[in-house]
Amino acid sequence: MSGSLAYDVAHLIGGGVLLASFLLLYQRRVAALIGVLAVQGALVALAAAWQGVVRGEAHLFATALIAFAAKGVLVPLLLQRIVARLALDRAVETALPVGASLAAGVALVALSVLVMLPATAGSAGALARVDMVLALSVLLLGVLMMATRRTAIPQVVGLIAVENGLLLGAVGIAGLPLLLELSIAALVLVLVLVAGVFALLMRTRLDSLDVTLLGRHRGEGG
Amino acid sequence: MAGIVAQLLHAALVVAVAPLLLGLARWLKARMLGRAGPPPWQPVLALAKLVRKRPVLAEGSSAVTRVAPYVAVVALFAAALLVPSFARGMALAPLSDLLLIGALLALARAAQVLAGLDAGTAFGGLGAAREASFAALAEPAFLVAVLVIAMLAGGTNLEAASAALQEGSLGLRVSLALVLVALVAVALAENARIPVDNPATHLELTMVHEAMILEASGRHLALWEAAAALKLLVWLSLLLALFAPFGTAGSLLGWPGAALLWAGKLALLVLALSAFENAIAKMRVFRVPEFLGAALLLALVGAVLLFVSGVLA
Amino acid sequence: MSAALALVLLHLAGAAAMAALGAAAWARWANVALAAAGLPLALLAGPGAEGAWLSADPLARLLVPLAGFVGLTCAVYSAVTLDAERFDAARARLYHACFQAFLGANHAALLADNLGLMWVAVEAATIASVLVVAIHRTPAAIEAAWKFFVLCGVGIALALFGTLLLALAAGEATGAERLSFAALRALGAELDAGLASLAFLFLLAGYGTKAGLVPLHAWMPDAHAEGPVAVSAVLSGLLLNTALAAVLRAKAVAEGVEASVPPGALLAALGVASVLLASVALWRRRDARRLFAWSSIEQIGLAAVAFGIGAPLAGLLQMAGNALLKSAVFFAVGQAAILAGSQQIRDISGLVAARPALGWGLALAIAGVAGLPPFAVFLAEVALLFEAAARAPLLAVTVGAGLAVAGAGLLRAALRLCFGPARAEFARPVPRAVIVVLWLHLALAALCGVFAPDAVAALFARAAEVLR
Amino acid sequence: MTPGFAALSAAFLLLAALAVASPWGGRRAGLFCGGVSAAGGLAALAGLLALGAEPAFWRLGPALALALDSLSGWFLVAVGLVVAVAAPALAAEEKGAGTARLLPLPLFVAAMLLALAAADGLTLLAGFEGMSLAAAALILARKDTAETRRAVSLLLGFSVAGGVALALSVGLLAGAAGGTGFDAIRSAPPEGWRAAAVLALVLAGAGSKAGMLPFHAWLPLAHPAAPAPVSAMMSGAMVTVALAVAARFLLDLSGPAQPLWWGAAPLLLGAATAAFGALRAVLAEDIKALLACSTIENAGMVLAALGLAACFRAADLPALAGLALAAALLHALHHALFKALLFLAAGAVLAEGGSRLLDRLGGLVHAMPATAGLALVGVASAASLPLSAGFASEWLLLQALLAGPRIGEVWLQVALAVSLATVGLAAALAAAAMLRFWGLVFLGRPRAPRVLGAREAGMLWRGPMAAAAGLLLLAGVAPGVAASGAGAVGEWLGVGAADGFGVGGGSGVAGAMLGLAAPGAAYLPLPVALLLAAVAALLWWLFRRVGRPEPVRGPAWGCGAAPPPRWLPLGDPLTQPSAAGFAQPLRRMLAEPWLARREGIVAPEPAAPGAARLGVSVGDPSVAWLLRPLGRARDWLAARAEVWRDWSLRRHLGLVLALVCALLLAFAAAG
Repeated sequence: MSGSLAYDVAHLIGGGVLLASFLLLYQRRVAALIGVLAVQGALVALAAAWQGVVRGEAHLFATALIAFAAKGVLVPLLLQRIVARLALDRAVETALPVGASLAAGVALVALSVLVMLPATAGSAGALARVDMVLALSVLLLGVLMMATRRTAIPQVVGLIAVENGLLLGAVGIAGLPLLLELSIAALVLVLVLVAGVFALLMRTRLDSLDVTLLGRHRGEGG
Repeated sequence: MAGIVAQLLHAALVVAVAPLLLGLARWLKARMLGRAGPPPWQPVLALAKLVRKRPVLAEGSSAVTRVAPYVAVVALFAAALLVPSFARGMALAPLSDLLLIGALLALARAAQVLAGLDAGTAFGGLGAAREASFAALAEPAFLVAVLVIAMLAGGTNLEAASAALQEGSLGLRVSLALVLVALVAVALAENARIPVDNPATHLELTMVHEAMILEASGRHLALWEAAAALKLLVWLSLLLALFAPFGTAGSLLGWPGAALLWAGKLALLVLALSAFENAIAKMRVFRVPEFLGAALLLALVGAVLLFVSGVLA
Repeated sequence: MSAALALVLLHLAGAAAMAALGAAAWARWANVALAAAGLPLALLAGPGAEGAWLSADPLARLLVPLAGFVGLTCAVYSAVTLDAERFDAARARLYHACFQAFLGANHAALLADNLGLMWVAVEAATIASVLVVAIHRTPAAIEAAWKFFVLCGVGIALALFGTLLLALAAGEATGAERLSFAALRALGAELDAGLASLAFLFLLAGYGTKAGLVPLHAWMPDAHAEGPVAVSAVLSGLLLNTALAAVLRAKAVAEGVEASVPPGALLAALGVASVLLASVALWRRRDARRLFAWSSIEQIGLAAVAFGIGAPLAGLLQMAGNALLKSAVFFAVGQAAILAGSQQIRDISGLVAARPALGWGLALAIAGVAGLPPFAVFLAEVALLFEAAARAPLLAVTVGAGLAVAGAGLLRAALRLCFGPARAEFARPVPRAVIVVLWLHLALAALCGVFAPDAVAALFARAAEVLR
Repeated sequence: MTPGFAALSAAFLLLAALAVASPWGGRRAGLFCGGVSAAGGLAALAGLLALGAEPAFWRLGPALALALDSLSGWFLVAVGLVVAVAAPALAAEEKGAGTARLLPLPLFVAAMLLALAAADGLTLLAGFEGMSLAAAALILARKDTAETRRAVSLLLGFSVAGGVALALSVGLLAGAAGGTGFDAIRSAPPEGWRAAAVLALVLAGAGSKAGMLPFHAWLPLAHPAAPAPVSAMMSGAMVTVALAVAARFLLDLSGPAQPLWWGAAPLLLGAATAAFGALRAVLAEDIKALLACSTIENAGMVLAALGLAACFRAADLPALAGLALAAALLHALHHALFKALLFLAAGAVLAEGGSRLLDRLGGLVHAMPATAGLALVGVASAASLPLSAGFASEWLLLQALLAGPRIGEVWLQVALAVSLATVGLAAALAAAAMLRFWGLVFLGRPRAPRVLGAREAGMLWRGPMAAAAGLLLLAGVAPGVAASGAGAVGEWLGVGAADGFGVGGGSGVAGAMLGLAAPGAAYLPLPVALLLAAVAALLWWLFRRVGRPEPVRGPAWGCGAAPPPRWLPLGDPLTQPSAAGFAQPLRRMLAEPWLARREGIVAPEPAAPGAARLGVSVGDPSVAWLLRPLGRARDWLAARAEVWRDWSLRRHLGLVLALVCALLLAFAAAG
């Protein structure tokens, strides 16, 4: 493959993941939210696979497979089951209006470009630099999503989006020991399991997943 | 040797002059008001009578009532001995220190305050409280006055200060005048004279000095009266030693003349005191702080004038 | 197989065993046995072979034995007071498994030479402690655990990104050397300056959340107050020190390069913020364990300031002192809460009158945490004030003011908790083990403090060299 | 192993042994207190041996370093004597209680000795804060009531703040010197803003422990909360340690070349503290609070004397600097002794008379003549009556102040005149307070039936009091002895010239008669004593010749007061001089602006039969102007922190995001 094609495809997939993050911010309904998350997971797995193709490292394919299985399939299914079983309210309550959160997202991307490009000026090729910029953007967008959603499930989705950004970044760096990627994937699974447990508990105890309601139950009163 | 003789003569003179001063003051005040008044030596007669009478002690009183008068007289008599009168270089000259004299006065006052409290009567406590309060207000003025004198004479030894002031090398200074007024005010407060306290009255609510010796009788009362007389003598001779030291004899020959001059100066001072007391009424108790506060300010102004004039520079 | 690896594997195996047999009656003593077995290994853990993933550098040789000891005493305490927690079989298994998992992960994090492995270990320790905090399933416990999970999840993600950047900054070094702390320190100036200092920012934000530095501290007070007491002691004693150690390793690497944003200043800034906020927030606390959680925030803030202005000895003394004294305080407060049936300060008083050994132990521990001699925290705070006054007087005055306010607040709490007329509910006997453990901690804190023998002082000095 | 070090380490070992043995001491409180007293004696011996000797230096493990030089030697003598005198009395107070409760006592004494003999900043602070912690533990171990808890929280709060201030000042000094050891600090004295900051912090740190204005509010509450012998050690020894620390920083560590304001600040603050403390002592109604306020007054005087010594050294008048230093050292020693004596007397009165309030005592001289006599020796010293120890150090301080204007600066001369007036006012008020204390407690008629049951204090009270009184009489009549010791300290500090006016003990007439000399003045107590004895003999001879009829007893005259009614056998207390009554003139004259005086008549409702009551209250301005505003500011900040704490999880996540963005922006900006 010529260098430019590899770069273009990777750039395309990375752009796709970033777009998915923006879509996550845009969603109003929980089901759609989980769908977009699944797409983002798949795209990240694709990016890993493409990196494997470009650099010819076998373990990247294994990572792509695990990522796809975890983030593309398993996580959305678990979340769907949790949402269905606990009959949660369908709408996503936002603390910040959607327009404003999108604008904030753009600002965050600009910030990560402003920061990451000069920082990575000295090191490896254009591919790694683009990947790092995208990774940072997806990470910041994920945290923005957690900070602007009131209910538990969107916050967990935000957290998983952050993990996706990290995986995208990790995949971009050549020569990272496999252990790290495996652990990232594994820990995502554990995160979701734990989140599920919480959702179950909150549901049985508090009849709603509104995180702000939790505040009243904090120890030592309001 | 001459110093010891001069000291003994001074002691005899003090014993003789002290009671007469009070009598003279009372007699002069009476004469000025057109009354005959008791003769000047009346206090001597009173002391002689009281000394032989049997003292009556209050039931609750302790040994303090019996010991305090002796302590007061001893302290004041020692103070009187330390203040030079007619001769220089008396035996006790190295001991005569302004602060020590102030302390001996304080010792006498402490004895009197404790004696006042001993019987446990209301007026004893009242007098003691006022005496201690006035002393607290008079002390700062006295110390700043001592500061001015110490700066002019180079130390607080009364003999040296009196000699330095006698030579007049320092000339008439405004600071000394201010300090004189301040010390006069302190003297009036200490000796319970008219503006601060009325020595002749027995009106309970106004008296300070008398209230403390209310329970005293017999020889104890005699001692308290002697103490009051001695205190007046100490203050007057202190004022003379500092502000009118002229005529103090340097050598043996000049002693008789100097002694007479000293007695004359004392009489003049008592006359001034009597005139002043007749001219002014007693102050309310809670105006005394302003009176003594003014004395302190005058002394401070005197000190600041001295600093500014840089006599030491 | 090096002692370090054996230690970690022992605890992980223990966790697996506990997951199966945790509910047995003897499980609590097995837990103690495992922790006891770990202690000699912790003491023996030495520098690993070249390129080994687990090796104890001087910093770890100070913190691992400390963690081992505090872990052992926490195990003993939890064994003795387990009945008060009223766990059913499932929860007992979960509790013991997480306890052992936490110990293993914590030791792994301290001993890890590879920063990636350190990240995984810190993440595992977090997950273990989140599960234990939520074990009581009361609304307050759930809220605390949820906040703990979400905030630390974000923190861990930021730390991971920082680790990635560090790997990128290592450039052409291949394989495990990319993230080996020793190798990165050796590279020093050859690291890519921009990336390394950017990586430090993320590592500070990430591990700073775990260490409870203000403004990332929101989860800590509630997490401390809701789980079983052994968790609070473990959180204060072990997890905070491990997180701060991770930040210090990142700072050591970042200081190798000529960084655009000075790492020391950033760490000191967060430290000062922690000291000031904690010193004020202490005064309004009504719950005893939250009060001492805020005191932990203040102590870690002080350590951060010490490391920030370049006084590593003071910082290490602060960490050791806090670990020993704070866990002693939690043991005593936990026992008092069990007797009183509530954690509110107004329900606990007159301890000295009712149970003198427990009361005086708690009073001395709180006085030690407030910075009174002869304990290690006093030595640390005085050394910090000396260095700060010499280097940055304004900072010193601010930190001094925070210290005074916090000290006064803690001592007021000590007077309320420990003194006053005896109360009936404290008449019941206290297990002897709690008293022994409490006074053992006080003795050790004094041993690291004013009465430190030369060997202990040397240990601290060598550890400080690593962070110079 | 210099002899001084041997004695000091023996003292430390003995204290350590006592501390270790105390839990198993069983009922032997007497033996235990005796041991502590012996340790105090050893410390005093170590101090004596160190005076004038070559300073010696040792390390005690990696953390602590000790040094025994003349300055620490002098204060070791003072503290050692107080502990030696006060400790046995604690056995009387304990009356066979277990020694476990007394565990903090040896730690308290050891911490004080550590603070005095410290050779570096850390050891000083370990001792400085250690003694507060031990004192707090000692108070709470003995009596745990709301009042003692409040006193202890104030004590610990101020000591933590003071410790922080001292640590900062050592840090500032060490910054220039490159090490916190005192030898290193001495080589690099501070200048400019650093010197000003060090002075402010030292005055705040050591001053607050000594009760200096405006950090004195805790002292009249904390010292009375302890049992009397412990109060004696707190007021006598702990305050002396604070003054030693102040002297260490003011004169020793900061080097000779400090400017004039370096001494002027402690001088003015000390004088103001003295007057304020004496005024509060006059108004106090609880005997132990009265003595605590008197401690504030005397600490103020010592601080003023130290400031004056620094001023003279700055104006390079070494002889006068030696005079002022001698005044400070002597007054610190004499105050330690007479305060210990007075607190023991107060303890005996409390034990026998059953109350600490002046209005519930009175007439105790009949039941407790020995205690009254010994207390009178202490009162004489505290009121600085002639021939007393207090007067000797007072005389030196006044002579130093009188010699003050020899410094050329006019502003300082005016300040000296004002502080002379203030010190004079303080001395006179102290005399009034002490006479009020002794008069109302021992003289007059009992004001409460409980007092009738009083018996003479036990041997364990009178023994220590007699020892202290003996020392005071010795120091009063022969101050030259102590003055020569102070001269040795001056020589080591490079403050006084050995031969000059300096300290009279050495040279000329004063030396021969163990008196005190000053520029142009001398105080020779022995000849004055002989003079007074001669006059007394003369008077006694006069009255023997005249004949002294035996006095007869009768009802008190009191200007015709009626005999007391049957149901008030002791006479109506209202007709007795009362504590508030004695203080009323001064309260009205001086307390108006300073102490927020309030006097109000509480009249009953129209038909109610109750009597109208005169409500008199005096407030401490430092509480109103310093402690309350600080408390309000802290609560305001705490409220702000509470608002932040109650943020939802979402807002905290926003905060994390904001922090990360801020860091990134900073990174981008720094490029």
